[in-house]
This record gives sequence, C-alpha cells and structure tokens, in this order.
Amino acid sequence: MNVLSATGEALVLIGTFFYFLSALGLIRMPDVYNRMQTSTKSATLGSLGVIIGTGLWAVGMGHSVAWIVQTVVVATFILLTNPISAHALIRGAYRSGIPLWNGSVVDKYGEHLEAKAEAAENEKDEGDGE
Amino acid sequence: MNCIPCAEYIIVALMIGSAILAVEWRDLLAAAVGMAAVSLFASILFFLLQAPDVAMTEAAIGAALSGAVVIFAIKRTQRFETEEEERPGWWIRW
Amino acid sequence: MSVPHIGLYYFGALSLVLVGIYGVLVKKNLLKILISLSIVETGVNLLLISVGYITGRSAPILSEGIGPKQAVDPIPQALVLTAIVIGVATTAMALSVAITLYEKYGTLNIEEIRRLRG
Amino acid sequence: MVSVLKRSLAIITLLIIGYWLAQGLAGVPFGQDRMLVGKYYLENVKAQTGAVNAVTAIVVNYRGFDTLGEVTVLFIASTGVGALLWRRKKKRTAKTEGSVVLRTGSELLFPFILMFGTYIFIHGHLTPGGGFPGGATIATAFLILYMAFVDYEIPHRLFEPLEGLAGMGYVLVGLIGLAIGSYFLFDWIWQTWHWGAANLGRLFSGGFIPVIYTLIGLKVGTELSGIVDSMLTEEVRE
Repeated sequence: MNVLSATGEALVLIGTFFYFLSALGLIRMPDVYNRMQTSTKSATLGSLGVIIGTGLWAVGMGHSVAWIVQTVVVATFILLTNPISAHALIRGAYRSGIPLWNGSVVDKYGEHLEAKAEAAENEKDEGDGE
Repeated sequence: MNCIPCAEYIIVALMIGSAILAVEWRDLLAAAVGMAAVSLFASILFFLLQAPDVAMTEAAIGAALSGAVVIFAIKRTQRFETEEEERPGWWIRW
Repeated sequence: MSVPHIGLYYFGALSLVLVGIYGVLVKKNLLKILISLSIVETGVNLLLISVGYITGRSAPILSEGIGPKQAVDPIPQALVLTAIVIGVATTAMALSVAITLYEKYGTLNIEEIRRLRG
Repeated sequence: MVSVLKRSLAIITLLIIGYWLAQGLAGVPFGQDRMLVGKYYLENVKAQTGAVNAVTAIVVNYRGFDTLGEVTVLFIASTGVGALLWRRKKKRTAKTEGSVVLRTGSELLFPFILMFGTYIFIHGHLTPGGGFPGGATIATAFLILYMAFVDYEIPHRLFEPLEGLAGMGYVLVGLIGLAIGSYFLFDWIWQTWHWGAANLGRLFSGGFIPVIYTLIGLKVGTELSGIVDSMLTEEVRE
C-alpha cells in the first residue's frame, strides 16, 4: 500500500459515487432530456474515475506500467465517444417530437430550428418575388 | 461476498424481459431496440460463460449491425405493426 | 409429470427460443416475424455455448498458467463465432425480401400478401 | 388484433415444446466435462498449429474448409441483398444532416475504429477475436459514417475488387497447400518450415492463421458494409 494505490482507490470510490448519482438522476428527473443529461454526464465522469483509478491501483500494487497506459487510452476513448453518442441520441429524440418538461425555460435548439426555417421561408419568398 | 450468481440471475431476467417486450411491442422501432438489448445481454452472458471471442462478435454484430439493418428496413417500409395510425406508446411519453 | 430441473443458462436460452417461436406463431407482420427469428437465433447460440461450458475453467486461450486441463470446450465457440456473422447476413437478405414485398403489395401483413397472390 | 384463441393455442403449444426440450436438456447437466474432440484439439493446438487461441485454430486450421463454406454463404447473402434491392437509379434519400458534433466526432474516430478492427483480426491467434469480429468492427465504422453524413457512400471501386480478391486469396492459400504435395488448406507455413516456432505466443507465429484471418476480415468487412450500403440507398423517381 502506497500513495499511488491509495489515490487509485479514492478515484474508484469517487467514480462509484458518480455512478450512484447518475442512477439516482435516472429515477428522479422529469423528462427524457434531463434524464439523458444526468445519466450521460455523471456516467462519463464515473467511468473516467473508475478506469484511471484501476490503472493507478494496479501500478501501485506493483504491476507493470502498461496498466496505466492502457487505462488512459480507454478513458480517452470513452471521453470522446460517450458525449457524442448522447448528443446524437438527444438530437434524435428532439427531432422525433418528444415534448419538453412543463417547467423547462430554455429551448435553444428549437429556437435555432425556427430561425433556420424562417430564413429558408424568406429566401423562398424573395426567390418567388424575383 | 461473491455475488456473481446474482448478477447472472439479473442479466438472464433482463434478457428474457427484453425478448418478451421485443415480441410484444407494436412499435417496430422499439421492437428493434429490444432485439438489440437481447443481443447485448446475451453478449454479457457469453463473456461469463468464458467465451470472449463470441462475446466480442455478438456485441459488434448483434447490438450494432443487426439492429441497424432492421431499422433501415423499417425506414423503407412502415413503422407500426398494423395499418392503422398509432401513436407512440407510453414508454416514450413517460 | 415432474418439472425437469435445468440450469440457469439453459433456462435463459430455452426461454429465448420459446418467446421467439411465440412471435413467429402469433404475429402477422413480416418484420416482427424476422425480429422473432433473430431472437430464436440468439437463444440457440446461447444454448450451444452453455453446453460447452465447464465449471471453474477459463477461456480456451492457452497463455501462461492455463493449460489444456484448465480450458472450456472450444468447439461450440468456434461454431457459434461463424454462425453469428452468417445470421446477420441472412437476416439482411430476408429483410430485403420483405422490402421488395412491401414495394410490390404495399403491406407487410402476411395474410394480405397471401390474398393478393395470382 | 390477435384473437385470444390463437394466443392461448400458441402458448399451449409452446408449453408442450418447452417441456419436451427441458426434458431433453435435463439429461445434459450444466458445467460438466464432456469433451471428446475438444480435448485432442486443446492438447495439440500449440504443436500442430502454433496458435495460442484454440478457437481461432479450430476455425481456421482444423475446420478451414467449413469456414470457406461459411464465407461463401456470406458472399451469397450479400450478393442476394444487392440483387434484390437493385434499381436502375439509386441514391441515398436521407434528409437530416448530422449535427456538427456528430460529423466531427465520427471523422475523428473513424481511423481509430478501423485500426481497432485491424488489430482484432491481425492478433486473432493470440487474443480473443479474429476475422469475423474484426470485419464486423470495420463495417461498424462505415455504418457510423453513413449515419453522420447525408451523401456518404463507400468507395465501391475499391470495395468490390477487394471483396473478390479476398475470397480468391483464401482459395489460393489453400491451393498452395495442395500444390506442395499435401491436402487442400494444408498449413504450409507452419508444417513445412516451422516458421515462427521460436516465438510462440507472439505476433509472428501461428502459421497461416494471421494470413487467412486478414483475408476473412477484409471480406467480412467489405460485405457487411456492402449490405449496409444497399439497404440505405433507395430508388430515385424522376
């Protein structure tokens, strides 16, 4: 037991705590978008903590350095892929017409889509005029 | 405490539940997702049965390609099982 | 008539097969029948792999510390490995037949398709 | 609506079938050693094929002819999909462009997924994997590009010859074994030269398993992405 493995254990604990928070949010949140946000964000953070913590722990226990290299690579790819997939899922959910929660106040993507549709309309009108 | 067996029981129960839902749901898109879930749980079971090769293949094929192919077919035909117009079920509006 | 005692994995695989056969028997939509057939296929693969499993042994990769006496049966794994890939290809072919039928008849209900024949 | 009578009839039939199958399976106890041929394979796999992963050795070496048949079935299925969905004028009809995040991310990740698939099928004789999962992973990479871009299509001019050449290469590797005086799909790299016997368990070993698995991986990857391509392109009506 030394500093490295103690840090690794602490990281694994923190990651598990974030996993718990994400599962809690999955139950508690009111609509699809909030649930998706809480589950993805804290699950990504929890995975990073658990994976890098495992690597540090193994190095601290006297295994080879390959552990930490491999876990860092895995963590990098999880950091890259998980938010992208969640983004694509949420965008698909919005476009297929799932309503927002009653209490939501900001709908930037809807505003963006409306502005785009209006711009297209104006362009079409001008084209007709000419 | 060694609790691998309880995990096995939970995964088998989830797999059978997804299979029943995939057969019963009248929204074919949801049924395709249920089929992909069956493949994913089966892949975990393959790994627990000490078959890592098969688990990798099942995860790449069953969960990604098979579901995608079914969804493409649904895109080119019709989404609901019967002809009448149906609304998406409660599991989406929930 | 007593209930035969089978293991957990056998139960899971058998349930998948039965659920799939139920879908094939009851449902009338072609795509739903194909989805049920895919579930049957997963169940059969799971059954084959679990027949080859031996308690307490590890995967058949003979690296350090794992000799021929500590590995599970490799033959069902080798069979299932190819069967999965073939399965998705044949499913895709059946789906394209279904797409062609839909473009010709405008429906996926198998009874309607049978009535329109000839 | 499915009638209740039909449902209950189906359930009764299923109960009978299930009881019968369970009766049969109860005679095959779970988790017991009943290997016959597998024992021989496991004991001799290192000496006879030079591979560490026994599953790979069985798929490619002991049962290579069977795998050739499977690859043929895959080829026929892929050709069938292409033939059934053939139209005179085909084009992708997707309407929604993927968002900026999705496009950038998929472009960034595409070479890494390809690299991972290649890693899987090159290291098939050492680690879990092989040509079939590697090819599926490569097809998944192309699937992601199809999802992200509206007008992406696989390079047909590269893929169709590659598909044929990979299948021909498999037969050719088998015919070399026949030519040097033994049977079809004879492992000539390992059996005659013992090439790589010194570094068993490293990359350059395993006889012709890496060669054949590379060919199988290329074939599976190109055919599955071809299936995705022909399912996604629709007829354009003028």
